[in-house]
Amino acid sequence: MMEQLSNAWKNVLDRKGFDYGLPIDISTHGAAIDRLITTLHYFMALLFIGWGIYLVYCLVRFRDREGHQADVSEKHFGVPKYLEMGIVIFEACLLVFFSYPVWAKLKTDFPDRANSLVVRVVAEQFAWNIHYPGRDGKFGKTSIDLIDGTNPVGLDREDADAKDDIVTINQLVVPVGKPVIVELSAKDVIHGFFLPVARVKHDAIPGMTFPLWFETKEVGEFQIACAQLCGVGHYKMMGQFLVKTPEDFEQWHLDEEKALTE
Amino acid sequence: MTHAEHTHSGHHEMPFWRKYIFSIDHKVIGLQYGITATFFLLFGFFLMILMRWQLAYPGVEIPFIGKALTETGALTPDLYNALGAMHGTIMIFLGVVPMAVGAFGNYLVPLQVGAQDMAFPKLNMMSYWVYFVGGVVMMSSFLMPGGAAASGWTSYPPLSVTANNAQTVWLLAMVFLITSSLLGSINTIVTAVQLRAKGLSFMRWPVHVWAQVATAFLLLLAFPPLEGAAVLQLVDRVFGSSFFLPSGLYIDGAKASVAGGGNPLLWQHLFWFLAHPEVYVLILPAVGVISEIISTNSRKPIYGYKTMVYSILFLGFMSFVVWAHHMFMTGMGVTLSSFFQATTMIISIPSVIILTTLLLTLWGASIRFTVPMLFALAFLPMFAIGGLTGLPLGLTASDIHLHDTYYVIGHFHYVVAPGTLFALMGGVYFWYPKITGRQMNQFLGKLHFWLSFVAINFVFMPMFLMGSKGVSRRLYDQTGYSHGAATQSWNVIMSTAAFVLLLAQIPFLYNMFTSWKWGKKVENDNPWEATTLEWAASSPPPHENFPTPVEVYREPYSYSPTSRKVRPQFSQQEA
Amino acid sequence: MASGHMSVEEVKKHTRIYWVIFSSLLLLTGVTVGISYIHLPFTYAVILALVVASTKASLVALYFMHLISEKAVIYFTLALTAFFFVFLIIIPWFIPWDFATH
Amino acid sequence: MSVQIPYIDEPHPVTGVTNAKLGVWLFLASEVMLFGALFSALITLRLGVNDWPHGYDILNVPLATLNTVVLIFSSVTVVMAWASLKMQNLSRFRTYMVLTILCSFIFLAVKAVEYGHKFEHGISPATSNFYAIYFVITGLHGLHIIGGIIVNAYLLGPGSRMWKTQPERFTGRIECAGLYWHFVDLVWIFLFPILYLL
Repeated sequence: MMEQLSNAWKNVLDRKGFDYGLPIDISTHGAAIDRLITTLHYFMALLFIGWGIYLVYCLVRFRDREGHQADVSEKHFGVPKYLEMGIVIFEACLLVFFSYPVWAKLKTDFPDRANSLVVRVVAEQFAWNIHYPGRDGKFGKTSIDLIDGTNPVGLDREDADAKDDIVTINQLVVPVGKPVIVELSAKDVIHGFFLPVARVKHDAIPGMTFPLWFETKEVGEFQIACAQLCGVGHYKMMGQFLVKTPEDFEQWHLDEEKALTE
Repeated sequence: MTHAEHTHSGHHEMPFWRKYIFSIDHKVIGLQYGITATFFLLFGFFLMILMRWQLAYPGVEIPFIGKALTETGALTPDLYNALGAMHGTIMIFLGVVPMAVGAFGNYLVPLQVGAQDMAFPKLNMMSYWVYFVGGVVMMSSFLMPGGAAASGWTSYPPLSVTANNAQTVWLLAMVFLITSSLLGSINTIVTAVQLRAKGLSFMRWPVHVWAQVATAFLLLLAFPPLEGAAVLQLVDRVFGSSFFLPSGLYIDGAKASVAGGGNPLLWQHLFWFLAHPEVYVLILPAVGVISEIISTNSRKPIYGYKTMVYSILFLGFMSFVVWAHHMFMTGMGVTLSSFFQATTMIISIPSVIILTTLLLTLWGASIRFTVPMLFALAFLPMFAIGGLTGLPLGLTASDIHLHDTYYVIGHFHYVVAPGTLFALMGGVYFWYPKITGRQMNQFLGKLHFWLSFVAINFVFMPMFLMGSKGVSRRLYDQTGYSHGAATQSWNVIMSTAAFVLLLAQIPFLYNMFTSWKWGKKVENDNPWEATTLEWAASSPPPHENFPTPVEVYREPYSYSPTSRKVRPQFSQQEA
Repeated sequence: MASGHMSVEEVKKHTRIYWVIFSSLLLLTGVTVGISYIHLPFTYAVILALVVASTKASLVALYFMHLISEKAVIYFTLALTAFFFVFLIIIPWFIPWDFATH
Repeated sequence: MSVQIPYIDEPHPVTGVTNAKLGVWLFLASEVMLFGALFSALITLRLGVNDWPHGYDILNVPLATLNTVVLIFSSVTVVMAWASLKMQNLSRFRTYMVLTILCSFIFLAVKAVEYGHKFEHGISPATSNFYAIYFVITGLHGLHIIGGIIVNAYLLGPGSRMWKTQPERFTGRIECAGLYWHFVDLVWIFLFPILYLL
């Protein structure tokens, strides 16, 4: 046991396998989020250290001792008032200039659907079903009555639009540099669609479909995580999040289409 | 004044079960709350130790007791989820709230306002026993086939509605606990407002009384919506309605056979309408306790008493209009999120003011490093960390990354564990001489403090690092994720620290029980030279607290400018 | 109300008011039921029903519950409750209906 | 008992109310929030579906109207019971209290007929969310009625012995019971149009 503990210490001190701070960011909007988080933490550290120094100073200077008398006169300090006002203004700035623009952009400034990859993500216990519209860009009809083990989203293959639709399980493949619009829903309980490296997170709530968007700027193999407790398999509800070059993506798409016709 | 003799004879006439079991004496009820809550706090802590073992050594058999829990001796994901849900529920609803409001509120508020008892003593007894029944019902869910409720303390539907029957028990227990809190809060408010001693105007209330009254209002007005929601979820589960179930659910490989048409977000709104004020229910009494300890042990008044009071009231008020910041990730639009971000930023202001006020009290003080003061002083930076880390969670943009990660866990645990719990432990050391007439052992107290202080930071600080990396909360085993595996070493350290923290409570418990009989006797009724009314009563106070009515002559926290003497509220002399 | 010390005459005056309120409540009940038989457009029906119900409730609260002459501490409690009640009752409009799949 | 709690029969000189009165109002404040949550749920459910039925199509409006009248009448009788005590008339108090309790039983009986009618047709909370919220709100309201009957019956029976020893305190109790009863009436005043008439 002690050995495991000392190994653990060695790992965290050597930063084996990770850096402190945020994970890498492969999205175009993530920088703004990271900037906010970093700024906030500098601000918090500054306040905390300031308070800390003050506290320690007080503890030393005003400790109870022989001949020391507390000063009970009604004092009024001006500094804290300015400090508090400063904090108010700073927080207001963070809200207006950092947080609001990001949220407004993500919620209202959607990329053009024609130039984006639109996918449906349907969460279930305990998997992520990814539904691609295929070449025609149109999702085929789906119905809850058609859902079974081989057809997790209930796609009606008889429908003309559905012929070229691709459905993958736990594998979200996107081309780098192209906006992705995700239509997020859930079949059973609430799940949390979380792409840590792309700074994307949203709850998938049954009975609702939420549009999200993001755009990647780096190729790589990453993970989809579940952020919301969804039951016994919550911890293993992970999917692959593959960002490919446009060429590789095209190849993958062709492979999937081929698999459909076979 | 023949009151005194009268009472003493009255005391002895009462049979044991009237005096200690079904007592209507607020002090006995306060102690009953305290003892029961201590049991639940330890039990909730113990559940977490089991979970921390699993997190540090996933799938490894738990030493000694593992085989008694499961076949393999390691936790199953099912059991892990159940322990998680029960840890949260027990700690909040059966541990900290009954301790802060039930024990401290019950014991101290009547004493601090100079009353002989609560306004409604029988109601007081009832609220304890309803709480007790709620606790028993909650614990009985461990005996249900399939284990205890496993949908998190938040019990989000549809997961909770489709969960096993233990969830029904959970909801029933919640109805009991809520009812108990409602009865208690009515009692606290009426007592504090109506039974004030002569001369005790509102602006002469100790900060602790203000904090308890504000808390009582929060419980009174925020809890009923959850009670309503719990009833709705019960009906969903027992009678098959669909308040929280939308149409088109597909669960367990089949279409759900319910009418549908409900909405899972309705539960979240009603739940957080309570659960956000609940955060302040946890913190406000702690602020009250801390104010008493800091003023007494720094030998000077609270800096800006009025500012403090207004901040507490404003905090309580604002806590009702920030709840949806827990729901930024549920499709919230720009307008609504801006509103809730703004209120969240606003609510941080009174918190900062309270902290500043307490810090400024130390300026020019004469600080006595007693055990309660150590806890109070530790509370300040810990509460600061807990409060500050709330900022990134309260802004939507940063919340995108941090929501539902370990960062959140670290944030609220800093507020509640080294925040509220430290304050309450300090409070136990502080008022122990009043309750028993004896002091707790100072050496054991300091040992308890330093071990706990170091260990608790090693438990919670790494959570911020893990959360920043994006490790989701409530994971049975995080090593499947690459970022989870990378930060797994922290789990080993945190779990070890949690175990040390558990060990650190042994001197505390030992101290608490042995000092009752063998602690050093206090020389007078006001051993800390404090200023508030409870120190006018004898130690321990008799059944009617003040055989001769007390009168209040001045504001609380008044000290002599020239000598090291105190000017208690109940003393006419200008020392 | 001025609890505690009221003369018998004062109480008698009160009791007369109670019966007047009772008749008004009966009348308003008739009105609201009557309106419901007209089947007005939904919005108007809601507004009218709520206006009548609020009037009735006010009469009960003001006269039967003596809120017309109550003490400040009660008013304070109720004002606080009313404020939070408003937030509670607008929750339905906080739900993002645009994204709901009917 | 030597513990003395002040202001149980006379109002506090500063706040102007007795302990019990403040307590009851605080309790009613929490009740407002409880029913508020349920009404909020009702609105949410209603906004969430397109085919919410009209109450007057599937519920029995005449019966509910009768109940409304009964409840309003009981509200008057309970306040008259209090006024009778104020006029030192215990026997008239008894008459009004008996009337109040009688009204409560009529209300419950009518409710039982209504429920029975629904159950006969196999209607339950699982049928639809309209019925679900209908059963929950009216059921909870019914429980409040039963609670009121217990309190009022106690005050009419064994509780009234207090009149001899502490008339002021007893009158205060009747006032508090009345406040609660008016609140139960008040809930119905909103519940009736919202569930039955819209």
